Amino acid sequence: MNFEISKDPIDIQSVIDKVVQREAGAITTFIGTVRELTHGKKTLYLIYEAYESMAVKKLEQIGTEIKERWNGAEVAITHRTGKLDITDVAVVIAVSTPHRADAYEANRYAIERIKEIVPIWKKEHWEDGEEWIGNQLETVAYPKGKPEAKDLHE
Amino acid sequence: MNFEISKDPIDIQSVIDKVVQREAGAITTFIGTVRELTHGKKTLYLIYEAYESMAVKKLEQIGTEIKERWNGAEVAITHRTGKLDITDVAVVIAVSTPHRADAYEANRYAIERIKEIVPIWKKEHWEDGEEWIGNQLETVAYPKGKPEAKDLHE
Amino acid sequence: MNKIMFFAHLRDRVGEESLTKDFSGKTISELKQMLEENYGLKLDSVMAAVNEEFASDDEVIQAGDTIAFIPPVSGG
Amino acid sequence: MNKIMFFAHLRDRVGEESLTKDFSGKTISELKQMLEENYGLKLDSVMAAVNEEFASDDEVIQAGDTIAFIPPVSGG
Repeated sequence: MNFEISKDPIDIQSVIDKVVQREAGAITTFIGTVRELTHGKKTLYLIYEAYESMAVKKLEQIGTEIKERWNGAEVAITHRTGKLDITDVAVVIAVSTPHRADAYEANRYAIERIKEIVPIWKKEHWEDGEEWIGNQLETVAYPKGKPEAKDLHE
Repeated sequence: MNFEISKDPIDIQSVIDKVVQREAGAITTFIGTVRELTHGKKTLYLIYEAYESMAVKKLEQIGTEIKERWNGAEVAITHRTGKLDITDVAVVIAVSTPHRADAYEANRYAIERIKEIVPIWKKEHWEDGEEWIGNQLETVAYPKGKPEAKDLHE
Repeated sequence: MNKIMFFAHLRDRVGEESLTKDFSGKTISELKQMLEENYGLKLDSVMAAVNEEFASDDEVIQAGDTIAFIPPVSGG
Repeated sequence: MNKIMFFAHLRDRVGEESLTKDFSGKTISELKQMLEENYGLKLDSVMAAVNEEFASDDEVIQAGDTIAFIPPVSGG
């Protein structure tokens, strides 16, 4: 299972282990962590909620897209849900490829796609309130208001 | 000690731990692994040799360069020496930054600089021979024959 | 029957994780309008998913379909 | 005295990790030429480092300097 939603803390090494291959010269990982300050505002903690079954499918779709675009790539992604404190790991993306340029590009592609099409939401908790983050604040998910036509079906 | 040469297998998580910071929203890692096939030729194993004291200094220099170019970046690099088998980890680069684009770019910069200025060499062992890898084969270290003027001093 | 699922601020507003009711034959667009009227939701920047795939507003709901309303995502 | 260090294929060729000898007052260029003549080394694409910093061919060696010859690197 290379694509997972996890209620428990993510073991980074175990995500990396899923993409180890004899043909790979490079593995990149992206580790999304909870940052304390966003636009000068202090976050206390976050809650991540997922539409879990669909989120797994959409992570798998991203994996398929990457394998089509980057030859020989292997991909694993785990996204956390529940309450996360500052510096906690929200998501780990591991990509292995024969050559390093592809490992960086494909990994970057994965995080951008997660922010477009994977049904996961975060609720920020500050000292003076809380809010579900959508396109009204720092993120513009669905850059054109909604997922584009290409996102509707695999 | 964020910059190390290690004779022992690298613990990836411990390299990542060095760059965790409350201001970081993103950590990228690059993990260089020993690939079996290069240009169709089968590698059995590699030997990495380092001019260890200078290599540590040059890794530190790369860290300094990154912190100058990418605001708020933290960097840790460990490079392995000795005999490595296929899929073994040769190098781990971890970079944390407030925002993700920087974490990818700064990490990529680190591996390119390692291949230019850090005194580490690999000897490839194939079924039919062995050779120290320099610019005569797959790598062009010193793209202009030698490190450029900017590489000579910090 | 159809299961209608809500997430994030929509779940808070509706006060339920899901509703079960028959909407077969109606379009997503018609369902959105009904929910906007009954729950005071704002759904213009909210995507629908039918059986875990994004669906357009003119898709017609079939018996047994699970419909989810997906506000702009903020994972990663 | 000076310590002269060799790495990778240069070490294999010289058969030693290092030599100790006084080269003070000579340039890196002159040292390279001597080593090419005495050990049959090819040093044109090899950088020198003096006290762990890359040095140009016209740098003059001081007493106590450690000189290392750095073939094109292949780490990473």
